[in-house]
Amino acid sequence: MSTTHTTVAAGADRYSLDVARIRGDFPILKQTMNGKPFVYLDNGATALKPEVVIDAEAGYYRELGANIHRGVYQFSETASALYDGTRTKVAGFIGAPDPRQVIFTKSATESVNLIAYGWALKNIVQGDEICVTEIEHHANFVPWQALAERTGATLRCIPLNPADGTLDLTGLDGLVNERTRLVAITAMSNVTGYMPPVAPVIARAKAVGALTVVDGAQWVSHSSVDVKTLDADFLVFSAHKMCGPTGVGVLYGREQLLEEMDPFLYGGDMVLRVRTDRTVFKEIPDKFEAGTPNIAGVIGFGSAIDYLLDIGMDAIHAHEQHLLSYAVEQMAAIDGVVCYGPTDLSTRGGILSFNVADAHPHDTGTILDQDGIAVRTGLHCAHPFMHALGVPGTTRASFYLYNTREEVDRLVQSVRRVREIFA
Amino acid sequence: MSTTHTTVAAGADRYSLDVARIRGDFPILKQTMNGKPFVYLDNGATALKPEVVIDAEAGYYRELGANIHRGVYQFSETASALYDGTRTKVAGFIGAPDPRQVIFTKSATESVNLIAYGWALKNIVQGDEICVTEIEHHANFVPWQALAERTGATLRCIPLNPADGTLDLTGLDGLVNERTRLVAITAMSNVTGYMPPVAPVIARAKAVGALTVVDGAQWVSHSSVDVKTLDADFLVFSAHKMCGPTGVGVLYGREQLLEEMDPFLYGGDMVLRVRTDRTVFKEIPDKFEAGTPNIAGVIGFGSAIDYLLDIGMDAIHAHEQHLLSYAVEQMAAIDGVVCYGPTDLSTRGGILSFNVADAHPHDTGTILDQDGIAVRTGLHCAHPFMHALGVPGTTRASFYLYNTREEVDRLVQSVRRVREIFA
Amino acid sequence: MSLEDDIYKEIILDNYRARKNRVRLTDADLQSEGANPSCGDDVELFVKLNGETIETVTYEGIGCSICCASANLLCESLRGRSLAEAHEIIQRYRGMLLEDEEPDFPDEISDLEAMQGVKHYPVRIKCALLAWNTVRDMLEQVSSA
Amino acid sequence: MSLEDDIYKEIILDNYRARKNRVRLTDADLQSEGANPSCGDDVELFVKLNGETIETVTYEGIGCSICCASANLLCESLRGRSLAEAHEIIQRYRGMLLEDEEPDFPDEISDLEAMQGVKHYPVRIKCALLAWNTVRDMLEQVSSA
Ligand SMILES: Cc1ncc(COP(=O)(O)O)c(C=O)c1O
Ligand SMILES: Cc1ncc(COP(=O)(O)O)c(C=O)c1O
Repeated sequence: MSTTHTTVAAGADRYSLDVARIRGDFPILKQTMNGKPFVYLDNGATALKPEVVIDAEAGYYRELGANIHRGVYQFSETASALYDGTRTKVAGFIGAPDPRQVIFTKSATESVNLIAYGWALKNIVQGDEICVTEIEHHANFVPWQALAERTGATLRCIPLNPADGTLDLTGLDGLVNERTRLVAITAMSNVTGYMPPVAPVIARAKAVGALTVVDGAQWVSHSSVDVKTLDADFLVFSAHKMCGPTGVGVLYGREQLLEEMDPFLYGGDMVLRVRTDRTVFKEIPDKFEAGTPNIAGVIGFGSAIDYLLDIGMDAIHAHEQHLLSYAVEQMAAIDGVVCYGPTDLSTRGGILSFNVADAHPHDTGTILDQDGIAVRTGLHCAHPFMHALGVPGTTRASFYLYNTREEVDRLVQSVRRVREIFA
Repeated sequence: MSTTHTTVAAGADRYSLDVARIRGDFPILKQTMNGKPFVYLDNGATALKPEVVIDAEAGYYRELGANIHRGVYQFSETASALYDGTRTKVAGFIGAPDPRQVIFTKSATESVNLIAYGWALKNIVQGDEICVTEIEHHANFVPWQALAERTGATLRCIPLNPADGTLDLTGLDGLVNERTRLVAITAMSNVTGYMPPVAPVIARAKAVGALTVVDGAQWVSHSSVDVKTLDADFLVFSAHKMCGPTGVGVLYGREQLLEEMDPFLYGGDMVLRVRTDRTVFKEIPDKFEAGTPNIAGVIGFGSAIDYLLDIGMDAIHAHEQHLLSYAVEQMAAIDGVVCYGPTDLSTRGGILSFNVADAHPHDTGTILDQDGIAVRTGLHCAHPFMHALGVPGTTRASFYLYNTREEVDRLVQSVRRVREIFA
Repeated sequence: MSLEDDIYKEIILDNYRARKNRVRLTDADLQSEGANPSCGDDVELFVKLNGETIETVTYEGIGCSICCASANLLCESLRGRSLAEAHEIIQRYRGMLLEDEEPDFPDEISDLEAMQGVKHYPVRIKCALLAWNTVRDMLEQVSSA
Repeated sequence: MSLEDDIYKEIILDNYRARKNRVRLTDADLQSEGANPSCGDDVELFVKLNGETIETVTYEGIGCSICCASANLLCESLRGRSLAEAHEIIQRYRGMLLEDEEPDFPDEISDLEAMQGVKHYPVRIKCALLAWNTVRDMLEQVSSA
């Protein structure tokens, strides 16, 4: 054991990132929680924000303040340019051919619902099928379940293989068949960090003429993404999980599809001409952005993207993989700890779900909290997944660019304490 | 002329607010625009933010950072308490009996759409009628128009009386009749500041068993509001128009109605139990708040409410009325300027729409911009209203607690320049 | 304030691990489920009545140590009590956790005082109340019926 | 840089006020509407062709001074031109406003250069382009047909 341990410890030199410098960018990392230096391992829930992002939001309020796409005055014009500039940045970040394919919503959750109301409600009828997977976050599960119920369509579910934590694709051709109109799949599980093979699922969906919705809420924040390679019809994600502000989500869509779709929210700024008897809607993306958007949030999101690009998504991914393998190895050395998810760590992002023998995840969470460590415990908005795993919940540690091996050590130490209390 | 002018100038002493102190709370008021001290008269579009609100948002990112309603650790718990604390503050602000009647959305626009999808889409059928008014903002018009089209219902419209700028209620009993299922009306026009008599409209709606939706986007930010007195089924408004952050809206609803309604957005945090074959939703307000909300925004909104309450909504309203009557009087003295809206200023909030002879509003806006004055020009997301007025747009100056008589003077001076250029 | 002194003391851990009351009653007069969706606690309670007396109470389900320990203590404390006594005990238990009241339980159920430390962990109070709120609602139905 | 020197000069205000070209053609070969929803500019253009030549162009609608002046100048500049010449003028006009190109119009339509000052008011550029983009799209249809 000690040999392995030494090898990995030496690996600290191999950080793909300048973590010390990065940590300086995040003011909250100077905090203590319950009297201990704050260790934030709940990145799967939301990421911390660097100073530049906080400043960009505050800067909008301090220096511009104006609403967008409406005023003829200078501050409004500048605010509009910054808002739309983020759209261009997001398009670049995910390799979208045209910024107009990027729709701002309030969350990944709203983005999925936009597809459900704007496309599916109109196009899916009784007898049709919708296919999801058992490892989805509720955000990419419940909207489809509700839609199936509303339309009389049938919901099918690609199952988990509980033995190895991967998706069981053996029945794919039956689950996605000529009745299937839409296939929804996550690109990275928020429970285990598992990145299922979306390519064969998308290929099969295309073969039967079904639309594809990819949940990138975890994936986009942790990997280099190219929507052209992905070749899905829709991709959804949230700014707050990628160092951006809360209250901003993204819907990326295929251009023609977005153009054909009905609007979702109706109101100001999405119409060209309104009379009491008829209304002409604007083109994309305006058609989908009714009302005053989260202007400060979108502007802050632009800074988050600059920040992440400056560091490099591949380097971030490598860093997380490094922490993940270190953590997996350390946890394996603790008697009574069970880790979930595929053992092939190359198929995973930096998320580690585990349980400590007799201790309920909630108890583990409380003990870690007392040690200053923030993790998520419970069902992770993925009830079907947990049900398939057959566990009452897990404790989840999830890593991001600012986390260190020392923080993993503190996690491990605290987990040992859980083990002792519940021995 | 000079007499009147003197009298009114002396009125500066009669400010109901300590405007000098208030101005110090808004960092943006120190800015210049186009080289001139910034005069912000576009409050109808969005309000400026005081330092305390900017700090509350930034403080969440700097000191808590965590997602809400999910973690067992301290920072998440504190963030949840702040988030839900704003709900209690909002309930208090509008006199709602129970905080659970306050649903956070992303905007007033989303709030209206929530009612349309969550209640109306299920309950309104062909042959039913929906009644709106001709003076609505698109946010409270287009969703109902779209819904009528989708369901086969008929859209009726309480007309403007173009002669005096009021609503013409003479035909009310016919427009709201036993086929009417829903009546949507604004409590304050964003074009003229006119506050139509909603009481008789709500009373008539109740008499025929129709639900009532009141658009408070302008009203709530500028007046003392009590939903018990209002007695409407729903009230919608936006944080950003009342010194709060962008990206936060409110839906207030009657408790029983909210409980009976279908959810709107589906996803995480709004479900009690999800299985592949059935799902149990949470109670209100959670049922309507799927996904990660705009946590920073809602927390900042809490500070905005504290800030406004501290100053007092009645004092703010009085201040705006003071500025409005001063502005109306000054503008009346400029040859060729036409002002819109009822002449009885007691029926109006602090909004003044006008046109300058031959100058198109867009030209007026540009000239004002060059003088450092921010106003809104154009159709104000109220095409049916503008159409009924028969104008190609207006220039709109809208006041808030930090505006001064000196700023009105600068507006008037600049409008004189417009007049000269387009003489 | 240490975890082991406050909430992870022997008495709580013992009640967490106890199996005796963790059983489905097939002949229950009352039966009801309670859940805390944020943490996944989910317990079902079974009550067998004999006139105005609670003959037995059991529970089943999944939950954290606080949730299960409090459920087990509930079963131990309410067994054999009259509805009125049960009501009184439930009130005191809630008062101890929610109103900071000094606990003052009959000697034979003074183990309930062990739950007092949960007060210092606001996130966990709802765990300590789940079974108790569920049973309160169940018994209220009988009283009002 | 003053407003009166840049955009509110005599030549623009005259073109704004001019009524001659502000008329509906009932026998138009081409007809199309363009709108800037953010400011309410909304113009309709009418083109009468004679083979490859633009016999006349007129417009109708509502718009600001920049929008209407540019529409009037458009009518004056394109009347009697071949489609190829029109294309060339439109290109130069757009280049002047969008690419900062030196304007270089034939003498008889050098009034177009008056629009150059709009460049300094980015919000207004779309006003100066509305009619021109609309007519460009209309003419492209004929060329490609
Ligand atoms: C009267 C009125 N209703 C509704 C809205 C829509 O508000 P929001 O854009 O915040 O959704 C506005 C704001 O423009 C308004 O003035
Ligand atoms: C995989 C996955 N999908 C969707 C979501 C929903 O994201 P949001 O809450 O930002 O809408 C989350 C975040 O919890 C997630 O982890």
